[in-house]
Amino acid sequence: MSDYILYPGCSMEASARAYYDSLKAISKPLGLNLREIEDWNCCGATEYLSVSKTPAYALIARNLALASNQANETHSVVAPCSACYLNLAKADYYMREQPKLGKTVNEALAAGNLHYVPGSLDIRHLLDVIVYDIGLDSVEKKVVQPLTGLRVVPYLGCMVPRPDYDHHWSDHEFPVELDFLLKVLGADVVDYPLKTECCGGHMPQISPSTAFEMLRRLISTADERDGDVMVTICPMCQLNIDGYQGEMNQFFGTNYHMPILFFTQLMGLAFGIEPKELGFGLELVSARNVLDTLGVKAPPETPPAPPRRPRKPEGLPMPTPLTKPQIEALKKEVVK
Amino acid sequence: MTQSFEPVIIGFTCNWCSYRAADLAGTARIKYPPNVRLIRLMCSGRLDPTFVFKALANGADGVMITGCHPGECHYIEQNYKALRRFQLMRRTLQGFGIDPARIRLVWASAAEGARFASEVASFVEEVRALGPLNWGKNGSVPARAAEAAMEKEEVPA
Amino acid sequence: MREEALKSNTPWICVSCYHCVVRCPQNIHIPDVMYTLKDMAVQAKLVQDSTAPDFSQTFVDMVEEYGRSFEMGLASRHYMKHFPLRLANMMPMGMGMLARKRMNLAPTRIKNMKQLKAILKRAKELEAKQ
Amino acid sequence: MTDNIENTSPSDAQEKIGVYVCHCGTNIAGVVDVVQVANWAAQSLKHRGVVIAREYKFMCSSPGQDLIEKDIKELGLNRVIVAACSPHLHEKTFRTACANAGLNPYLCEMVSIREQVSWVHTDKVAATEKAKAAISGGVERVRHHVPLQPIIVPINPATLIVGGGIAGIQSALEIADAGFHVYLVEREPSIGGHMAQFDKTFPTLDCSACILTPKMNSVGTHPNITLLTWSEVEKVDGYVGNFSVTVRKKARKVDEELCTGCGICQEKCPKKVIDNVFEAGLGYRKAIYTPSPQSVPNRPVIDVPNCTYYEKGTCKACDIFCAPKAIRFDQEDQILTLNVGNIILATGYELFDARRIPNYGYGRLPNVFTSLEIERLTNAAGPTNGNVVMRDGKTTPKTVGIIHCVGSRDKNYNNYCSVICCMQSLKFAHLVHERTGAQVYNFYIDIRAAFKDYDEFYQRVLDEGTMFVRGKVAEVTDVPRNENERGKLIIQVEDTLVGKQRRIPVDMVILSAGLEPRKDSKEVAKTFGISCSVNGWFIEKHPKLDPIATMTEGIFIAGCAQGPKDIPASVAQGAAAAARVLGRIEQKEMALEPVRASVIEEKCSGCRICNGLCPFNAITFHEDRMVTEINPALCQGCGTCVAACPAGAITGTGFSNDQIMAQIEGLLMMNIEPEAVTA
Repeated sequence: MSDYILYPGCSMEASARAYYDSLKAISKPLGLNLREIEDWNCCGATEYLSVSKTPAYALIARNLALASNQANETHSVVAPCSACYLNLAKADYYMREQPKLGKTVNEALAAGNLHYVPGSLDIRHLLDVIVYDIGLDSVEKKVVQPLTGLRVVPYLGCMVPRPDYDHHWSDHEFPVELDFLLKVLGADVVDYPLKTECCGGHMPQISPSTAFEMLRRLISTADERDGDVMVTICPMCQLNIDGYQGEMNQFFGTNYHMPILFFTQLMGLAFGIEPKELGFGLELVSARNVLDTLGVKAPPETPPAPPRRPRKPEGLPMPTPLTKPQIEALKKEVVK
Repeated sequence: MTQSFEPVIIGFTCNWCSYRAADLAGTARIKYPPNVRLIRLMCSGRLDPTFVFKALANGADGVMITGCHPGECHYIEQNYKALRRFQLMRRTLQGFGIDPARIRLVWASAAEGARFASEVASFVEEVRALGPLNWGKNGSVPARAAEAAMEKEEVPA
Repeated sequence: MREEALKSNTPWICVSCYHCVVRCPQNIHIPDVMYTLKDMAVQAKLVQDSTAPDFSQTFVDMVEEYGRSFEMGLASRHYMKHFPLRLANMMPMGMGMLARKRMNLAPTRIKNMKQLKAILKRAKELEAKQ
Repeated sequence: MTDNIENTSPSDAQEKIGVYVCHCGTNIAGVVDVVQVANWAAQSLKHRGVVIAREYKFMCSSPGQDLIEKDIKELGLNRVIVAACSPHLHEKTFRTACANAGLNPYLCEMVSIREQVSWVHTDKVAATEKAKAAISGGVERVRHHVPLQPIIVPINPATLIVGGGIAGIQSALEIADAGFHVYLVEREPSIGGHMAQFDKTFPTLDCSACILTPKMNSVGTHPNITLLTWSEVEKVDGYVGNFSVTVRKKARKVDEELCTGCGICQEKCPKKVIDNVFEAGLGYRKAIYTPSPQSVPNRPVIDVPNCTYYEKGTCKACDIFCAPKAIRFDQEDQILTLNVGNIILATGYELFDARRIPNYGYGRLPNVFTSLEIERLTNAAGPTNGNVVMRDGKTTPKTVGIIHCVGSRDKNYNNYCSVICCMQSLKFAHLVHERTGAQVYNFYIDIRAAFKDYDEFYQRVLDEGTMFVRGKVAEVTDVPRNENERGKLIIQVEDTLVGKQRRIPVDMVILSAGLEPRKDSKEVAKTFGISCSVNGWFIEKHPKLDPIATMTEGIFIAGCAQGPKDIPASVAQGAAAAARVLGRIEQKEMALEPVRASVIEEKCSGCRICNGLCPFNAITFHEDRMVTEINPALCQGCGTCVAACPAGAITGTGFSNDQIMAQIEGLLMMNIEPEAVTA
């Protein structure tokens, strides 16, 4: 049993219920013991920082303070929502790096008899925890229903791999963690070059046309590369691509149907958990096709979907991609 | 005395890096306060802690020890020894009831004239803030005692 | 120049995707610059025609009221004000969200609202001091 | 207040010290009141052995030196203080002057009042006081000086050159042609280095092979050159004039004597391997191979990890077809010991790994190439016989984008400029356009085309119709936003001259990757006892006045190992290093500073604290007598052991405890006494 303090974030209880449900469903087989922060509050998303600094950090720091009070054997706070993850990490990082800010924020916290020692918690994203703490091997062991033949588009959005204050990720723009995880689940992972492009964030509320163009790029590319389903690690991304896909189609007169699920939902499926426990059906762009693809017990002879770019054996050889340790090694060189 | 306190600082430099940094500061005409008086050693590893206590005991208000950046020592690794001795000296100074901030260790490569100058400037200000040391004069700790104490100290390497 | 910068809507368009941070050859943290510009613009009351400041403000109000974000309230209030015409197109989505209970009709409120309010109050005082 | 220094340290008569204060024109006199300083020295330092103090416009001039020599002869001076510039400039000058007058040169001490006083201070009074303090320190120090003899070491005329690139080749030929022996050690199976991989060289576009191959051959055939390819230096002992170097000659598995270089083995070898070194990963070689047909020596090596025989125990195709029976599957590595007097390091560079910038897509997008790959593509002897084609091996690109400064001038990777990329990119622009007629775009931050005929070449490329976009490329993507971007690589960039974002669709992207130090440069530096910059480039003795020597006597550097540079610069530096070495060899011996540590056995308590301190293994402990001894030949004079000896049993000539203690006292007498009086 690995213990973590959980910061769910507002959307997990509303727009991203499917994420929360599926997380609860898979945490048992994964041996994840998640304890919610008592009486946590909103992290302020990207909005509060836009209005004023100190209160925004104080808002975030309240959660950190509450969490550190709860911290006993574990000091790891896991956040499934990327905006929350970023904000918690950001507050912790800047309170560490700028003692002055740390002091001011703690003065504010004092008004609520709270205090947070910067750096005393380890802020992690759920995917990070699953891939690096639990480990792909133990995940693989739990797979009973491999996602064979399912063309999955891995989509992380921007705020988890960037700016990556504490170097948790293999890369800022093309991290491999989600791909590896999905491969382990038996899915046919699409090489998706936009995996860390922005979904538009609050754009649909601010400048719809801009937002729709951003969504179009993401969805059309996923579609062109014959993805059956997009899978994300971020409630905001899911909401935008799922919720606004219809409006986007209207806007461009297109007719895309690209369902988007949370990676935890696919993990659940692969673990053989009932779809309804995993919050299937909560998406607006129906992901039935996913279930259909898998519902049919994939017999071994079903040919896996053809690779998108058939590589001819002749021609000039390609350089081999860097492995994680190589990347780490190279990074260390630059880090002074 | 009414006029503002001008600290006297003894600076130990390494022949290969920091002494050349000082030369470079000169040729580049980079200005720094005249409070520092330099002594050339072949290597920061040559710095016998006794020198530092001698300097303080004889009226210096601060001592600046300079050497090559870690990994760039002309004698491969002797600056690391200087680093360790520096820690020892700080401890010993505390033992004498002297603020260890009165000695500063600075890495300056032969190319870092500007850095050398700015380090001197900031150190002079720091020592000025600490005020005069007057060690071994008005009978606080006699200079010899300091040296004697040092000789007893086993110098680690 | 200052006014020009603070009136600009660039910072409000920024979705803080942090691409600039990891690509900047000079390691400049551009999103933080953007946030600071936004804060300053708000302080200086120089924010110009952009729905973003409003959205941010509405969001903040909700959070300060309940301690949690309240999408339903936020969405309805915001769209009514800025995109009344879009509501028609939005209906299917809104309905869908409600039907699937992905949007709560009533806000959730944290238990210790008193504490949070106190903290934010102190924080604002401190902010004002700077 | 300062002259009030009666009854300080006991005056002692046996020293007769002369103090000489230099004006250095106005360089010193402009800030320091030299006349006052001289008078003060004459008056106030009398009781400390100063018998004469003079100031003069230029002490370093011959009349200046004559002053000193005259005084030594007439006043019988036995110590000399020259307060002038940095000892690194004129110490030699004044020591020679003393020697000419029959005084041991090491009884002369310089005090720097220019670099350390007049040039860095503005307050004239304070500067003058500081100058006095410095002289006071110097006087106290010099009283403790003792006559020393320089250490004379013979120079072994043989030279070791590490690295067989163009720089190393140049050095080797210069020295060998002068009639002295050279050992040239190269890690790869053949010499030639990166230059051998190129097709054309900027700015003249003459063929690289045509100008390099003759040089390579004369190295291979030169009677004075022992060529050790497929070999690496493992250990370096000794010091200037007398290094003993351990070299591992890796097993070629081929008898170099018997082999005729006919090449049949490479023909018959069934195992194809991607050549990541010479062909930059674009081409194939066999498991037994020479990097190229022009290889020197023209002797193949067996790539053991890839050879079928070592894998399965069968095959032996090479052995079967080898007429002279030169294949030696059982050949072992050889360890050679070379005795040389000087060493030249020309270990070159490595290309920046473009996969580290994922948004440029190298390794992910097939048609993104690195500069070295393009060198091979354009090379007539390369994998495509000089046809510039895309990764599929046949299609000719219609539009090509060349991205400059890849991994250079970027705090995320290397903050330095790699110097050659601009010119190399211009070269590619020309070659690609010439071979394919493609439209070429250059994306640059600044064009740096300094040096002879370089900017002319830039103009020429401009005239050829190459497009130049000023801006750092944000990303290279294969995600189209509209129809005419479909199937292309799109280069997203801000055109900073227009102030607009642009998306330029191209067929092929060339990343002009920067230069990096060899991955193992820091270990190499450690092996040879020289130092590396933070980036990993070898540090030269002086950035301007001595970019060839290192801080370590007898070890010189040439080519890109010292920092990014192009071929002409590498050749020049290689030749320069050779000239330096030849100078040394001609002198047959050289004098070293007699700065050495030695143990006074009577005092040594045998505590062994010093034993672990010497990085040069100069310290040995005699179990029988329970005392430590220092080998003066190995001692480099850092003095760390002197400082560490708790018994004070180790003395360091030139920098003895007495001398430094005295200097400290001297420096501080100035300010301590007056207060003592008031106290």
